[in-house]
Amino acid sequence: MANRRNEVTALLGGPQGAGLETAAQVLSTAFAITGRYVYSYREYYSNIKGRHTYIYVRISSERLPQTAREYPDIIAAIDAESIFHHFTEAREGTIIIYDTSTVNTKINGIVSIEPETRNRISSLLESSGYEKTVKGALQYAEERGAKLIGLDYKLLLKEFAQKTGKSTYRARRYLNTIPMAATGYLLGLTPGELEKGFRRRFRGREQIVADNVKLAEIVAGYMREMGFKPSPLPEPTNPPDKFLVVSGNDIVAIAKTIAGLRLQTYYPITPAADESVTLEAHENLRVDGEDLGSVLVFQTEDEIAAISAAIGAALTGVRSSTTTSGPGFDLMIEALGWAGINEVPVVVTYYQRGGPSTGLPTRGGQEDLFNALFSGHGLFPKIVLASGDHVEAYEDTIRAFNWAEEYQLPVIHLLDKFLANSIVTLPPNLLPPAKISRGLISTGGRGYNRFDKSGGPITPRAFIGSEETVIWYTGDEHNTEGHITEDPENRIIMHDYRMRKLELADEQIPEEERYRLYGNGKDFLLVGWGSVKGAALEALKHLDEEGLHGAYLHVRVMQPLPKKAISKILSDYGVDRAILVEASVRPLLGRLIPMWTGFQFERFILKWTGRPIYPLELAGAVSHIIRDGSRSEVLRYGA
Amino acid sequence: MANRRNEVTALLGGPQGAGLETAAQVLSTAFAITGRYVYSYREYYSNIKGRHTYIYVRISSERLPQTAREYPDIIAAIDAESIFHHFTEAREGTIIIYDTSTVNTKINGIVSIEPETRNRISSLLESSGYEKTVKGALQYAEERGAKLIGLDYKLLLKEFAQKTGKSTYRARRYLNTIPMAATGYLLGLTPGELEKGFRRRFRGREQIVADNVKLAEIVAGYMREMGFKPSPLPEPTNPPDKFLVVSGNDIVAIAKTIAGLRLQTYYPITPAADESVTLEAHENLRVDGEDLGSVLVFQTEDEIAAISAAIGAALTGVRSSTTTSGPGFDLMIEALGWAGINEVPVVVTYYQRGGPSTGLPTRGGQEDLFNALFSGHGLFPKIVLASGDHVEAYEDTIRAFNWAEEYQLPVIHLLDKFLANSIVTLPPNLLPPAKISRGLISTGGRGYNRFDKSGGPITPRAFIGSEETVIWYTGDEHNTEGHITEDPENRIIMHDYRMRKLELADEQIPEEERYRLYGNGKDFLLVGWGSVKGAALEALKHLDEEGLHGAYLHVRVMQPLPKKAISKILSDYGVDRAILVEASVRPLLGRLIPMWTGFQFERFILKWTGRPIYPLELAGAVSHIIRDGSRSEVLRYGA
Amino acid sequence: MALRMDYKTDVWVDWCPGCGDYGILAGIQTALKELNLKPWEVVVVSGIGCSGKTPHFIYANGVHTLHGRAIPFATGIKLANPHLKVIVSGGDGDLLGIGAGHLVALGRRNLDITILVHDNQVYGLTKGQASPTLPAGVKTKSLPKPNLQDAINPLLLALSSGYSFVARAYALDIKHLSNIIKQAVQHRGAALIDILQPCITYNDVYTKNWYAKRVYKLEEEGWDPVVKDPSEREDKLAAAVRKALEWGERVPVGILYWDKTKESLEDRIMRRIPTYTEKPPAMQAIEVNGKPVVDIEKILKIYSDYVVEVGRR
Amino acid sequence: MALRMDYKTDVWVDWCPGCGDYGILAGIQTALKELNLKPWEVVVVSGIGCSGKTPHFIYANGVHTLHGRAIPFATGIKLANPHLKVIVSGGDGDLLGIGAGHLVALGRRNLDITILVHDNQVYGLTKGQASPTLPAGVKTKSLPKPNLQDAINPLLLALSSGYSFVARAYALDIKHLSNIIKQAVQHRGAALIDILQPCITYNDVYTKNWYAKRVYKLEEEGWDPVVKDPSEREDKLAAAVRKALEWGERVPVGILYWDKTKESLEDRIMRRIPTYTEKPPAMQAIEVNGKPVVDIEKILKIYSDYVVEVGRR
Ligand SMILES: Cc1ncc(C[n+]2csc(CCOP(=O)(O)OP(=O)(O)O)c2C)c(N)n1
Ligand SMILES: Cc1ncc(C[n+]2csc(CCOP(=O)(O)OP(=O)(O)O)c2C)c(N)n1
Ligand code: SF4
Ligand code: SF4
Ligand SMILES: [Mg+2]
Ligand SMILES: [Mg+2]
Repeated sequence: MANRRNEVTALLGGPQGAGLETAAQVLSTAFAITGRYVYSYREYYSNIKGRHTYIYVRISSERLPQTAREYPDIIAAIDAESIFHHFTEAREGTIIIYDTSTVNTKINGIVSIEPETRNRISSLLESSGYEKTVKGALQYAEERGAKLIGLDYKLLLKEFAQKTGKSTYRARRYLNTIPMAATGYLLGLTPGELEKGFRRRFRGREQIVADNVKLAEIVAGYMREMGFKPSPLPEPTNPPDKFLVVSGNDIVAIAKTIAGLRLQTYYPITPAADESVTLEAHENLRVDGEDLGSVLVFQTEDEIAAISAAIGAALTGVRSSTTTSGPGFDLMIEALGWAGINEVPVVVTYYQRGGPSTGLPTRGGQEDLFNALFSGHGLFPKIVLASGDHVEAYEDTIRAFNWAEEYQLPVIHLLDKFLANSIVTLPPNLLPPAKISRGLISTGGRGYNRFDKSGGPITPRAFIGSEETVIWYTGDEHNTEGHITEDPENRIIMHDYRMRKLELADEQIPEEERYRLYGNGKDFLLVGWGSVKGAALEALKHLDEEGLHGAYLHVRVMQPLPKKAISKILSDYGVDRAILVEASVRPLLGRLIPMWTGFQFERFILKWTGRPIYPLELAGAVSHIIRDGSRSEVLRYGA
Repeated sequence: MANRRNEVTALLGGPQGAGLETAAQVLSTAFAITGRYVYSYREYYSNIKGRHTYIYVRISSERLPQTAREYPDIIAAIDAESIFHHFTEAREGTIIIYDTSTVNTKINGIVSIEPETRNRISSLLESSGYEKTVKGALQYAEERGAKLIGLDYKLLLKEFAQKTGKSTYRARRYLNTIPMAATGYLLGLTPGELEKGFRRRFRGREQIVADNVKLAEIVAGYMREMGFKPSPLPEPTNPPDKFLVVSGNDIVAIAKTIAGLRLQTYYPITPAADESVTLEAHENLRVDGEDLGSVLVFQTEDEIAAISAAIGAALTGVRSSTTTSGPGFDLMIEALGWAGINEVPVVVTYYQRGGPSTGLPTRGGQEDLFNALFSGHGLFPKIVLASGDHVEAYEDTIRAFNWAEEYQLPVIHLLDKFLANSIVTLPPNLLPPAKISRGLISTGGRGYNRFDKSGGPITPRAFIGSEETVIWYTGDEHNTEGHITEDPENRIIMHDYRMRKLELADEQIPEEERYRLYGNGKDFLLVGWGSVKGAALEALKHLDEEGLHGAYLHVRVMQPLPKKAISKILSDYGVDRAILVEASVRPLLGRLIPMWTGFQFERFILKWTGRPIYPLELAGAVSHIIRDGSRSEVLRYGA
Repeated sequence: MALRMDYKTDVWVDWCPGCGDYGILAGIQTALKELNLKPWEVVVVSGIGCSGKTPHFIYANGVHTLHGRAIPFATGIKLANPHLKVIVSGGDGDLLGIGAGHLVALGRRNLDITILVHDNQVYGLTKGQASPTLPAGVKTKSLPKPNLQDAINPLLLALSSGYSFVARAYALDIKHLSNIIKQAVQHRGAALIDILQPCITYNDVYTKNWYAKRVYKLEEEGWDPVVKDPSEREDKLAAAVRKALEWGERVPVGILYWDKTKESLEDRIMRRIPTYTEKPPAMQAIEVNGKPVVDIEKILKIYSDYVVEVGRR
Repeated sequence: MALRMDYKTDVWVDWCPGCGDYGILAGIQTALKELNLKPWEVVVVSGIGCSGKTPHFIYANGVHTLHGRAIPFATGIKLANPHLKVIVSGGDGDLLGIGAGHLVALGRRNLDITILVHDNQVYGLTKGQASPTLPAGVKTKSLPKPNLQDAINPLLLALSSGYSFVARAYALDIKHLSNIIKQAVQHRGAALIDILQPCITYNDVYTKNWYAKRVYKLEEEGWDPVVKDPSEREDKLAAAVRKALEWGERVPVGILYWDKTKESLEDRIMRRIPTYTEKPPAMQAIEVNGKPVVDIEKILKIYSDYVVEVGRR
């Protein structure tokens, strides 16, 4: 097994509903307790039970990985189907942990695999001359350098059942522990460390902990007997004293609480809903007996109601937001225009998933950029920003609320499924201290006019409910008091002043806070946004080692776009070396940039399978473009 | 009165609900019957009764005017408020017809005028040294060359009441006839001609016709007595034998019927609903006893239902569409994505109005271009086209249905309030013969797969309900049968092939059918779309006369944009001579073009008061830019 | 502008002369006055339509929202600041057509908001198309052909959705109407008043004359709508349903159903967030000199279940 | 694929083992089979959710639409081709939450569509949040805290919206269920069946056990739901409302209300467009060799009111 640079990636695979997430959590926690950093990412079908799911768990002794990585070092399969989905990911040295009782399972006998996938894999096995069984797949991998570790899961469970006095039926529930424990063993986790992981996951349920530990010990004993030696990760250099273990959804929930969000509305949707669930579970903000307030999380009847209620709430002065993904956002568009014309600070957290329509609802993508930027009839200002990792998501959440209030407009915070479903062990000190800026606020009073523009585009904002203050709002064009007027000269000012707020933001927010340039190699420039970041940064390093020295331009604020800086950087590299990278079937950032700068990209790396862009495939594509003169590359890694 | 070039423009103004539309219709019809061409355009508040409305009626002996024109030759006011709204539009020779019994009416006494408007007009009168009364306003105009024709409307009505034996209360209902009849008199309409107008408007209600004619005679007699001489328009040169008198809404309804639309869904909204009302009124397609079918018009509970039902209907093979404006379109976005991924031909007729949000719901604008182009999560192909006048609206409606079926995708047909509410007398021979092309159609049968892509991106389409054919559709990514699949390789093909249909359209539809270049002067190039057309073409002529020779690039298909041609033309003119003209607070076509061509505009003429761009103000702005070096101009004509 | 306790604004009321909306406006203003509510404690929320303009004519906070969305906007306002009195004033198209889903949702939540339905059987502001309360076969003067679709009964819908206060009133009987509004506003829970509102311009079927002959007051016939004990609920509800079906020669107005025993949403929230009404979302301090009240150190405690201590369990 | 008259497809049914949806699927398939409908004459329309996948498992036309929008899609299909049998199969969140407005609208229209509500009290596919049929205070295992919002009663809502066929069934009694589906599909008008559907994964409150003890059949107790004459409508409706309120120790299933006298929307359309069913929108020829059937010459006749002849009146 190749422990590349103090780190390792294990893939755990199995059917949905069989405890794979739990297994990954336990493994991650156990490593975190030992001071290792973990980045885990899950792929799953839009299904509750039975379809295939898998998790890449990437563990490092050195630093927090910035992304998941392809070509796992260990593939640990709960079931036969997992082998079929992943055997092609094995390389020289990859360890495959599998259930020996499944070796004769035919791919055609697996009903839960989709016909397209089945046919594809069958053809591959057939054309490469292997049986269309687990055995065939394993041979394929073995002949390409994989090391196979077969365990008889049934037998192990039987032993477990006997030792714990369980029925075989009940014992089967612990199936997920087997490949996970085997992985832990190989990576040098001690039984005590693993126990800590279980204990944390099953807080207070000591029997379950004990059972799991027992099974893990059986597995470890078995592996030891079979002669497999653990190859532990190096000891962590300088580990933090604690980790915040958070998904992308979780870090946003936390950042919102810090930012002062006190009312969140939502309608369930993947991959956004978990953020609200996290917030709700921590709704009472009590610390050491002190009451710091509460966050009201409210499930509405649909997304139209979610955004409308969030806007209504914002009128009373509370920091409010709603969270959704594409289909829900589509339904929010009309109300966002209302927030725009009424200058309401409201934050929409928008997790992109695979579209169009229901599309690939549990997969990812970056195709919603223009929807966030340009949807809505009539022009109104909004700020759109996008985060590339957990720390950015944290910072951007707080920026979103501040900008919403400073410029009195809706802010769309773009994230995606890749980030939402990545769980990291975050040392809290990576999170910079938060500042809250509420913009111009007025206590109102008699004679207060909500849309008085005599002082410029931004009117100090009073809240509905302020003493002696009466405020009107309307979605119609309005006068300074907020009453309808169709007067053309009033229109000229009001409509223009609203748009000027965005131009003001463009002047006031330094461009450097809206993008970041990583690296300074001159051979190529990758241009991307959001979740492209992790893969791009890692690809830079790989390419560096291969002698190709590049840089990565990471765009974080899409509106107002830091166009001067982007324009400058792009003209430094030119059309032949600037490569647009996006998880999209057709470039979007690649159209946005010319819109504002005139720079037309001619080199593209795109991926739209719904799976994340991985670092090595990205590095490979860059090298094709720069070394082999390819103009555009389509990525496709990932089951 | 300056009968410029065989034509004249009369402005009729009065309170909503007082019969102004009827008056304009009668006048227009009367002129049409005499073989004159009429273009009339109405402005009105979002109000049912009481607020000010006005209509420009532009009459020509020569040819159909392409737009309304500012600086009317006659201003005919029903009430005092009309004078306040329009006295500044008078120029040397403008005739103002007003009610002498209102001269002492103070602007402050008029409750229906909005405070912003009142203050603005008051200030103007005050600072120019006039009374803030009708009299003051009239003096203002008179001193600038206007000719005043005061009639005592009360007295006229009294005489009318006496002659017809009506109560004064009932007689007041005919008030609207007075300024109209006076206008007709001045323009040389004979009582017989006017009577024909009345008779057509009040089909079968002979008493009303007779009463109106009586009142018109009284008015004419009075004017004659006062010494006003008619100044008739020249006889028409070569008039057609009939006119189709249609608004923008009507011509679309007619074109849809020809195109084969047989099911239209809608939810009422200004300025779209009238199209459905027109269709519904002609739902039974019976001609000379022959039944040619029917058009079912169905009012849904909201716009989400409207688009969903239209899509559902399209699956059965009917040509279906829905019609809306901005707020309704916002609600349709999610379902459009469904149509996109399911390759459903459906047409959305989208009438832009003043936004954002409810905005200026009865006014116009061109700010919804990006909403039509880019809204919706996840990428899917759609064709977006926009019409600039009635003939284009007719052609584009038919093209929309053809393209929808040929490329199996949603087509958005953009129009706007300006066109919707312009009524023209259209010689039917201006409408080119229609061709219907339904694209690839299959009769289905056993083994039919709706998304079989083996023959390329476009699969022959069978309809739900076809014998022995079973079809599945889903908003999820799907396989050839229309069943859900998340397989990454299937995704690569399906998602790409959908987008390729748009690229195919770009290859197959000649660019020349997607734009038009008018004129060939090299001094400047106006670039615009939609309702900019009429004003631009007329401005070209004015400027020509002033020695500035330009051209107008009219973009008709915004997606796929005819980018090669546009790029070429723009580079011919260069940034200093290419001027982007748009009814928008910030340029949109002006951002779309750089997105695809890299050409960045530096000269802009924009208008966002909700009123149309008028030819003379446009010509003035062009001259400022080209002669005086101005970079951007904001237009503001129109009450 | 000085604060005005007559609840009138300077905005010109641009409804058609004779429109029933004038009665509704007066009804609201009278109720607010008699309840002695401060203008800044009240929020009138509307959708789009003739009815949608109402807030501009009332001197109290006014939020004129989107077509069909008055209820969700109002929901956000009320949830954020439960001390505000929130009244929704909307059209029948608005609340029962495009907004019907929200209307149903509010009922089942029983959040303390009062809904006033301007029931004129037409889409007024878009020129008189049939609204969801116009029965099939009826042809108002604004329709080219008789109505194709059938009517919804707002009272039945409210009763079945869980509203704890359901009434009908007549726009032109301002005293009776304002009285019902007062009681609805004081009621803690979701209240709906279906207000019969003649549209003089487009609806020549359900006119003042039509109503004048038919409307009678429930209370004058001894109707007792009040649920005083949960055990009475079913009976009272079933009786109210029957009453709601009455429409023709006689049209009842008054309070049809009034459940004083049902828990409101606010009550339920308090069970989970004990400080909710004392410190509602809108009234919490979130920062001190730009520093968050809840900083990362506090988060580590609130989110202790997300913290893994290295070397420990 | 050959045409299959068992209404089964090759698609793997990926619901959780033990899910009540299996019963509903079998119920639909059985009903179609017994009604002897051709697969191409039937369209099963769904929204999004576990329930939303149903059409893929049925060998008949299937349209898996958007969350909450199955009814409007179905409406378009049915209006365009009234010869199709259209069945909507949707989740409780789908039809009663986000889609409640459409559900109400269909009722008042009485268009001939059958609605099957997969009533599992949760949002299955998004991992068990409360759906609009989960009562307040109930905590399923998928909820972190007891439900804040109260439940809607689907039967009450259907009754008050104008459905002419309203029933409840139990997913696991396939024979009884399929029988009701058959009658609903044959009924000409809007039909709704609320199907109690245990969600084995997220709902540990309303389980098979819970239902097994409580469910009883209306018809076994002599319930007569049928309105045979319009004069019976009010009584039958009021009785049905009372019955719909029954929930607790006893849970009735069966047909609650069946109005055979009410005009369907199709009937009303025929009054205006006499050729509607004979030549519905989907079955009209619109062109001959690329030439429109209705060309501009014909338009000038159909739209004669828009034509002005020069020199004439
Ligand atoms: C999303 C959307 N669709 C349509 C409209 C157009 N619209 C404006 S008012 C109105 C109907 C008003 O009818 P109703 O709610 O009954 O109010 P009324 O005017 O009768 O008081 C409609 C459909 C809109 N503003 N927004
Ligand atoms: C507009 C929109 N919002 C949210 C979702 C996410 N979503 C998918 S399934 C579902 C709920 C399903 O619940 P239900 O309708 O009760 O069906 P069940 O899964 O219980 O059968 C939701 C909210 C979506 N697909 N579209
Ligand atoms: S149209 Fe009807 S509802 Fe609207 S203001 Fe006029 S009378 Fe009132
Ligand atoms: S989650 Fe519930 S409803 Fe969905 S398939 Fe599983 S058991 Fe059925
Ligand atoms: Mg109404
Ligand atoms: Mg459900």
